[in-house]
Amino acid sequence: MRYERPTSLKQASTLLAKEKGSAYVLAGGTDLLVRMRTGFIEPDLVVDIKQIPATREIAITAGGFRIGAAVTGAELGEHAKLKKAWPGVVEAANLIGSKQVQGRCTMTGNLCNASPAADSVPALVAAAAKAVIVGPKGKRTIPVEQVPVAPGKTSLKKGEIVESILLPKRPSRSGDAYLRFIPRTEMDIAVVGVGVSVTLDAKGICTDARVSLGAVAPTVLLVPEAAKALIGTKVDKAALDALAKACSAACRPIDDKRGTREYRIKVAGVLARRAAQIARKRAGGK
Amino acid sequence: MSNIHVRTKINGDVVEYVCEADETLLDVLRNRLGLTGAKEGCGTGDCGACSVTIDGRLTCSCLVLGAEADGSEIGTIEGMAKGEELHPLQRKFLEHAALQCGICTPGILVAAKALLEHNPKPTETEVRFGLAGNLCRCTGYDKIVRAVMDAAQEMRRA
Amino acid sequence: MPLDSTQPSKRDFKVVGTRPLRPDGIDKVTGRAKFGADATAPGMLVGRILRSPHAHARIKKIDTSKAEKLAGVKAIVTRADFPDKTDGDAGLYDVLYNIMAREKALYEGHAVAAVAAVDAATAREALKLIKIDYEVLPHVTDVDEAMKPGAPVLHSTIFTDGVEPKPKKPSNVTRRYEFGHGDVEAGFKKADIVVQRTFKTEATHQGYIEPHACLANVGPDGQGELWVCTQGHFMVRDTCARLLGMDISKLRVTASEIGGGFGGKTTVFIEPVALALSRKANRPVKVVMSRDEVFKASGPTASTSVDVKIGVTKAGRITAADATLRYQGGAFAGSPVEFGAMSAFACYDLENVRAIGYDVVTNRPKQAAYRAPGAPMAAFAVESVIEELAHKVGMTSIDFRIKNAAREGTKSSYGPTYGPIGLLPTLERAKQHPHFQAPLGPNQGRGMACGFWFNFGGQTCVSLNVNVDGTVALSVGTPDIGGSRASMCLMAAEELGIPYDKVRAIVADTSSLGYNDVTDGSRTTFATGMATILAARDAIKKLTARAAQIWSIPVEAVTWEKGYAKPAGSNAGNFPPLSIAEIAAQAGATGGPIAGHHEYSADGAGVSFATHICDAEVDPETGATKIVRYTVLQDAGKAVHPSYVEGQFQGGAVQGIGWALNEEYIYGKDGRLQNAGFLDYRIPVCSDLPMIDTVILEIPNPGHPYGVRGVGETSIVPPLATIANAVSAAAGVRLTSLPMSPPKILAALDRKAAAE
Amino acid sequence: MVKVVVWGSLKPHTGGKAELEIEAGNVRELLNKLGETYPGLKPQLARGVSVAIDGVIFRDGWHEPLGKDSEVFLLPRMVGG
Repeated sequence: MRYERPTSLKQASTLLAKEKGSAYVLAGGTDLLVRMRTGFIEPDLVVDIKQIPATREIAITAGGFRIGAAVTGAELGEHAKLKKAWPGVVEAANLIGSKQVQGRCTMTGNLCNASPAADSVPALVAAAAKAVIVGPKGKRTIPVEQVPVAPGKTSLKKGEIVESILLPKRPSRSGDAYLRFIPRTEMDIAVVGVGVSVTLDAKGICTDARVSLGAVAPTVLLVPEAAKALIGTKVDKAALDALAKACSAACRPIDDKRGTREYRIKVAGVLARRAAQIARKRAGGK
Repeated sequence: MSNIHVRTKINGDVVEYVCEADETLLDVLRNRLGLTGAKEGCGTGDCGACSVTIDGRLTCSCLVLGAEADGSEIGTIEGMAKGEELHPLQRKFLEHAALQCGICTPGILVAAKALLEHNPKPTETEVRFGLAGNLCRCTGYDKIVRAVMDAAQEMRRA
Repeated sequence: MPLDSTQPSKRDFKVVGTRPLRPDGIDKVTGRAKFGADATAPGMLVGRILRSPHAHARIKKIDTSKAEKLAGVKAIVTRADFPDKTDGDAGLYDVLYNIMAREKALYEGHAVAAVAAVDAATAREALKLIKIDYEVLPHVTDVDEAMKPGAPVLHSTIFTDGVEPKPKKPSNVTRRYEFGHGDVEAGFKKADIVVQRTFKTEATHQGYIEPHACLANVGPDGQGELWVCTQGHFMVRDTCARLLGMDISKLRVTASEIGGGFGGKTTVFIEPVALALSRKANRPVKVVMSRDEVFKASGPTASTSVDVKIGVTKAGRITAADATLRYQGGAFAGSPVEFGAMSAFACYDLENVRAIGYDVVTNRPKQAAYRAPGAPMAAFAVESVIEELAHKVGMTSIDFRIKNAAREGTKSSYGPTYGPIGLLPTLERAKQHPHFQAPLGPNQGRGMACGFWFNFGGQTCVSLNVNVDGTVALSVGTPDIGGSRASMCLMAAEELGIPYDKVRAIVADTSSLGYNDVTDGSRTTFATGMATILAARDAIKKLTARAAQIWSIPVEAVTWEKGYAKPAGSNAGNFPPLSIAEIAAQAGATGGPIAGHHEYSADGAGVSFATHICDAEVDPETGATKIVRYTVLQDAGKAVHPSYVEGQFQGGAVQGIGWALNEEYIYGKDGRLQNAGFLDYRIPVCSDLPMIDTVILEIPNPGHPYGVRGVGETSIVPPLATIANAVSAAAGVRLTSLPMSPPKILAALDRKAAAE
Repeated sequence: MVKVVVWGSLKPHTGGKAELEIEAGNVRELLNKLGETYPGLKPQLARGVSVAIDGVIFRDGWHEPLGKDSEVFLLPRMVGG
């Protein structure tokens, strides 16, 4: 295996593009090293992108926030403005692994690992986040939900790297939340994850919403029907019931070591209801 | 396989080593540098026995490549006591009998130190969540939590 | 064995019962303590083991030729390197078969070959070059499935023992056990209420944080050294020497610091393999298991299926109790079902009782002991039914248990009549405990259960050397898992009348001390402790004789009091008392070094009881359980170092919490373990738990000079049932299958709602 | 003569009896006589047994005396974790 530590995205992209064997991007490494250790992958090249300045910063832009690919969970949690604007996203990112893992892991890594159970991804999807991708053919920006295409597979082409994640600017009276279910209180992979983002009007009526589910299908799902259940309502009991129903209906889960099909379908609705209530409260609703 | 030359500071001392590209920092510490205080309980970041700090951030050294540490400052359990003087956490762990077999102890001490640096006055719940990445199978954590809270109190008074 | 019958209860202790710092403490908080994987040797090779990917397969051919040619490979061993030297010892043959597969691989992870190479990468590469020709066979991993006619049979040599007539066809049931007395059928006829249920528990792992590790060094002269993390280095020595055809005296085994065992390090796995590799390579070889290997190829506990039927009168007296227990212990005979059957009803005073046990083999790793082996699963089933009966007769959980509790004079369910035992005191103390009066919140339920364990003594040898400055070096042969060196120092200091810090205890290697049984069976503080006390008494005898020499008076004229030799009376002479240091300073002139020894087979450990109380909260929408409060009450006989006694209570309870709620071996249809890591084998983390309250009762054990009783194991017996009772109370539906994972609880809640 | 009780599933080897009368003064004599009188018990005796005398379980100890009125039980060899 070769280890490279380029200082620009262009160098990184070129290294990845030229490698004839298997090449991987290393940011936090909390997934990559586990996969190497368990023999799941045997890389020929690992490109560490942490020396590339753009990957290390959280920038506040006219459009919102730009979060570099190598920004760690711990750094996200320490960024007061980001936390205030997107508490659900930061919470979700901070749920990944332990304090030890938080010191290294990144949202971009979480996204590119393409696990359907990734904690930060439903929150990012609900937040309408976009991924900025740099590659041999230049830059492109796509919605985050288009990055993972199947468990462990992304839409990135050879030589492409996610440089950063963009979170839009928040309209007033907006709130987001992410909840997951795990059997223990920490250290588990989500059995079900739900991200909800809402915007309310002055009367507390939901004018915009996005709802996303994790661990209930091969990829993280954006559930427009669930959002529809909220829009135009005060996110009251009837709306929450409809939301829960829409979420459960959208699930296409499997039975596995972490949970049963029935369980995931049921709990997706329960968590959606709870997450929506938190999001509503954060948006200033009652 | 080409070896990589790495220059770091470990517990304040300049340390240079050569490692393989796919070698973890944990393996470097244990097998190349003789710093066996960090333990491998799982190798996958699930047990915290290999906890160290890198540039002040708590991390599992099994999830970091040795090569990545170039230019970093690493803190391990071996650097926790200052000469003869134990860190208050080390002392309190002994006083409270917060260890039985002791395999998880170095990792827990490193994690607890990082926790208290971040939050000098943690509640029981904060201690519990702060140490959730460190598995202990002997104690049921009761005496560990007591020791950390007691050390925090002593450190605040100091 | 004969013991000075000091009245333990009346004894006034000076240092025993205090809480000094442990002697190995500094090493353990500074990272200096050397555990299994922390040792190195000059010229050391890395050993790696190739394991079967199949749950059950005939090994037709092993081709190592390519691997042998790889540069850096120094030795390869397979079954051919382990000829059968077990001489008809069936148990030892199973160990041999388990450490290296022979004609068949019997479980996923079964060792099939091993390599020693110059580094880990080369060893890994070499494993890939070993070609094994497998004929995959049908497999079975579930205990009930394995008992069915037509199930894949693992061994053509197993014909169920203990049934009449002896079966003519081989099966997976190795043995049937039966315990009990009275007439259960007649007893059930007298019952007003009968509850009968079936329970299942999944296999769990001891989950010690330190993977198995050893460093072997064997030369062509047949002499060898082994550094190893184990609960019993003498056991490792004797077993390895027999398997490899070595003289026991030529193999010196040193116990490293041990990073947890809980029973899982009471046998050998990698050790004979490392020795064989080292012998073949003529180089030191270190073998360290990965966590994945620990789960797949060490010794988890049994999974079980248990039927329980208990009848009571309206007045709340049990009339009959019956249980059938089926335990699978992996690919070889020896699940702990007999101890499950013996202990199942041991807490109760029963006229009519029967427990039948079946030991079953399946395509899983060979089980090893886990803290009170076999008892927690039986207690889960029995105490769940007991709780249900208490409610049915309209009594409180605790009063029902008190009414039916075993006491002195009760004929135990496994046979013998109890002497003085501590069950009622734990129950009565529990009844008074504020935990029982505390109000419960919404969705919370309270449960309790009792537990029993045998404990034992075992072969023990201790050496106590008095140094010239009067300090004491104590050599014991039982590895220290949870602070036992501190306890030994306390007992030696107590007996000799010197301060605790004047005694230093070490765990001596196998060439420095006589044989010691493994640190297991809650025996160390009891048996090694008693040997320490008796070795100290032996030293005192010699110190007294030396004092007599110094004073030139007869030995009979010297007495020993609180650390000093004194003239027995005014007739003996008027000499100022001599301290140990003063006597030791003259050792050379008065006959040479002064030492005390004791070697014996310790018995009289005394059975142990505990009562646990738990409050659990169940989220009715997700089935998630939170342990809100937990209290352990247990008899320790005499707590030598109370902090470490509390630690045993707390640790056992929390392992039980894991077992009850989340821990389980999950097998796929392919017979492969799906969760061989700490990510999905979910042991409790710090944030899952409340503080664990403890109450130490001290009802002296007449079999120990200080009244000590083993405490290590009993604490894991009640939790499964305690938590099941709490969760069932919170959920309003009886849970009968462990772990009570959220999907199981939610499904039970749904079934309840559908029924209502 | 001492009365010794064996556990239920050993009965096939003792002619269906759970309670046996054996002439033995100590544990060693008891185990030897049991093996001689009931050869079917030999494999179990070889695997290891414990003997409970008046409520106290002995895992080792040939020399442990057995009184005429002693309550004696044969039990599986104790193990622990």
